[in-house]
Amino acid sequence: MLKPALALFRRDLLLAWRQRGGAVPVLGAFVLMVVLFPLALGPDPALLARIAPGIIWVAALLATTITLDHIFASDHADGTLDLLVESPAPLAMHALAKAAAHWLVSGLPMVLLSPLLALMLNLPGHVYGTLMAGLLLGTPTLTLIGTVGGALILGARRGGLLLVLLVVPLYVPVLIFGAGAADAALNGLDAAPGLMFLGALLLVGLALCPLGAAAALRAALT
Amino acid sequence: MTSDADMPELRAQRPVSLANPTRFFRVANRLLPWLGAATAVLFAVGLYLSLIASPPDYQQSETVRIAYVHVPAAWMALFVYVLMAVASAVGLIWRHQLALMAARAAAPAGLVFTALCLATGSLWGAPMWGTWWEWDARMTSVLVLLFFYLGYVALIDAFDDPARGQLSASILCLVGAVNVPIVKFSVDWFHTLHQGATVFRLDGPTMHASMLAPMLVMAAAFTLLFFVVLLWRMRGLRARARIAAAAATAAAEGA
Amino acid sequence: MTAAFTAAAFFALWCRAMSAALAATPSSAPDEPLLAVHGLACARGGRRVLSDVGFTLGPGELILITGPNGSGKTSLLRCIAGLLAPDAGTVAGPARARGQTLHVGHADPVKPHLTVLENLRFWAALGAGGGRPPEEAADAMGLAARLDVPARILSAGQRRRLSLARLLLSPALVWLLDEPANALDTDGVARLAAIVADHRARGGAVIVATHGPLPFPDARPLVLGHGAVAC
Amino acid sequence: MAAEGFDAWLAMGGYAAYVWPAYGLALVALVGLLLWSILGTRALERRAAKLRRTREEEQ
Repeated sequence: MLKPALALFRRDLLLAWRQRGGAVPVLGAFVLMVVLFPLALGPDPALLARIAPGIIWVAALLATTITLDHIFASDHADGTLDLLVESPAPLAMHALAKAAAHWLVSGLPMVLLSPLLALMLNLPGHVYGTLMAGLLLGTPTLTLIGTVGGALILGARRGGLLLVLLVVPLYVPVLIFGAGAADAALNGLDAAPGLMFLGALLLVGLALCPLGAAAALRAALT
Repeated sequence: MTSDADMPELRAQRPVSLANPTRFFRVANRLLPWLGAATAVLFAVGLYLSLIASPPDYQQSETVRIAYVHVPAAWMALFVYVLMAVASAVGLIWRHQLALMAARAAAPAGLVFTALCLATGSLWGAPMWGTWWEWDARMTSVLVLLFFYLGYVALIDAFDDPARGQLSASILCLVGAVNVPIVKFSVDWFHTLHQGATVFRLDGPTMHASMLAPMLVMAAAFTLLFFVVLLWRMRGLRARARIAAAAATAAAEGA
Repeated sequence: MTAAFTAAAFFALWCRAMSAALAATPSSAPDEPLLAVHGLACARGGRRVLSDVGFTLGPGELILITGPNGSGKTSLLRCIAGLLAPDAGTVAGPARARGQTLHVGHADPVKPHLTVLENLRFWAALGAGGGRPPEEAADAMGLAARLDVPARILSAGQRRRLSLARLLLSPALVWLLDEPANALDTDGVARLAAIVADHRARGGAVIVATHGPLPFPDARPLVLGHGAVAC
Repeated sequence: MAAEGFDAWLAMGGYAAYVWPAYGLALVALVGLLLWSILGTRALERRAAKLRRTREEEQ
């Protein structure tokens, strides 16, 4: 029963690589956004170190959001959505496959690149672990919530703009726990609670977001 | 093959009417004048109690009177969203058009209550905080709730087909409803993490009896006003649906 | 931690619900109608486009749906395919089981950046296969020479042939074809007629919606206009 | 006496600049919401009635 969803997952990775240049656009946006902050706030290493976790998390959140609106758009436009609904695998499984493919191309690369950006922001070494762990747990949740938003705006006028308004408020808990955990580690406090809440959010996302996305996709069929 | 002669005669088909709307609106129309009168009375009593009859607070002095508007607005902001979530769930699960319509009609009122709550909260906190905005846990949660409302209102009108917009927005409302407690918890956690210097908390010491009366009367007045607005806006949505249907059938006959 | 626990419980519940839904797939008796549509009514964009449509479809039969633009041909096919919830009426029969009807709509679900073969393989995997291999399907529609060509350089007619080749990839009993001959040249139409005839010979049934002439022998007409329709 | 009482009440213990705008905003928001709903609906209902009348004349 997983075969159709796996086929969709593989096809999406193939398309992401051939059509949209794989992870390059997301990483480009991620790095660019982080670079903007020192330009805006000045190069003072002490200041940058203090706000580095927040900068990296906000950049990761925004970079995920701007790559989301095409997650279902092309399938909706060319009628592949009908095939997904008719396929034996449940629609929620397809939504999960889409989210996984999108995360592999956006979330994971950002996690792997975050130490480099932390270095640029003069973040002390002992915080890298918490930062990456937080991003590893948080970015999948961002993508999962994003798939629901991406499905809701199918067929809407100016969908891209609307997507940010729908999805970013839902990102607030992930941002608070993620940046909070890294910030706690920075100040020598215990980062475990934040990471555990991120894990809980991920599980809730894994359980509910595919169902929400499937319902939104069915609504987009009419 | 089958000739036209034995084709069954054409039966005019009336579009499927919403679930018992006529009865609902007949009751609503009879109820409206009473609701309106009750709202006016409650507001009169509420304002009298809030502004004149109740004593100033020993710590906040007269600014406590702002709470008699701020707190009911905060309650309504949450109450309307929960009402919308329930209506959306009923609308989605049982395809109940009237419920979806109620959720759609309630959204703007919820938005106004949330905005009012934020504005009055800022006015209430300003003398104590010394600034117009303080990242207080409750205020931040209400701010995020405001964006949930904005998302709903923006999504519902973003489609050419109104039924499509209503369906999408009701799903968003359910997703939002699941997130409201999570956001509230994370913002409280955020607040304890960055323990600000705000000794003054918005809801202040436990309510003294003399303060409870104006608060409850104003809350009741707000609730009734909301239902008056809700019924009027639902009648408006029904009229708009009739106009759209008339235009559509006119176009069909013309084609 | 309680949030984590409730989420895990949710996830388990969801998996069980999903697997239960897929368990039942009925088999079909030889002469029993594949599809019985009764009193079907669909709306599109808030307006009633179809009302009180009724017919039965037996093995080997072909129904040709014609009617002016906007008379609801596409909506009727989508209702039968289960992609559009009807306002009233029922669509019943063994063909309603999952994977037993195949709907080819207006749009060609072809991904430009995949080759012809990759598109076919993806569709086969998506529909859980069971039909003829992708190479054979492409050959039947005259695309054997272009298997490794990226779909973006195909012409409109070739893209239409590709999406029609999808019909051969699955064992579906009932084909629902929406304007299948769009952009097809004479050779394309001939190949379409061939695969339809072969499908009917093997006990399958076809419903075609079109506003142009199509070479389908002994088709039962279903003319859509206003109001009730039956054939 | 009534005058000082009134002035004192108006001054709101020095916080007039906060209390009155709060109530003013509440008034504008709630009355505005009410009027917007009622007038909007009345206009729509008039248009719907007019459309129904013209269609009845056509049949």
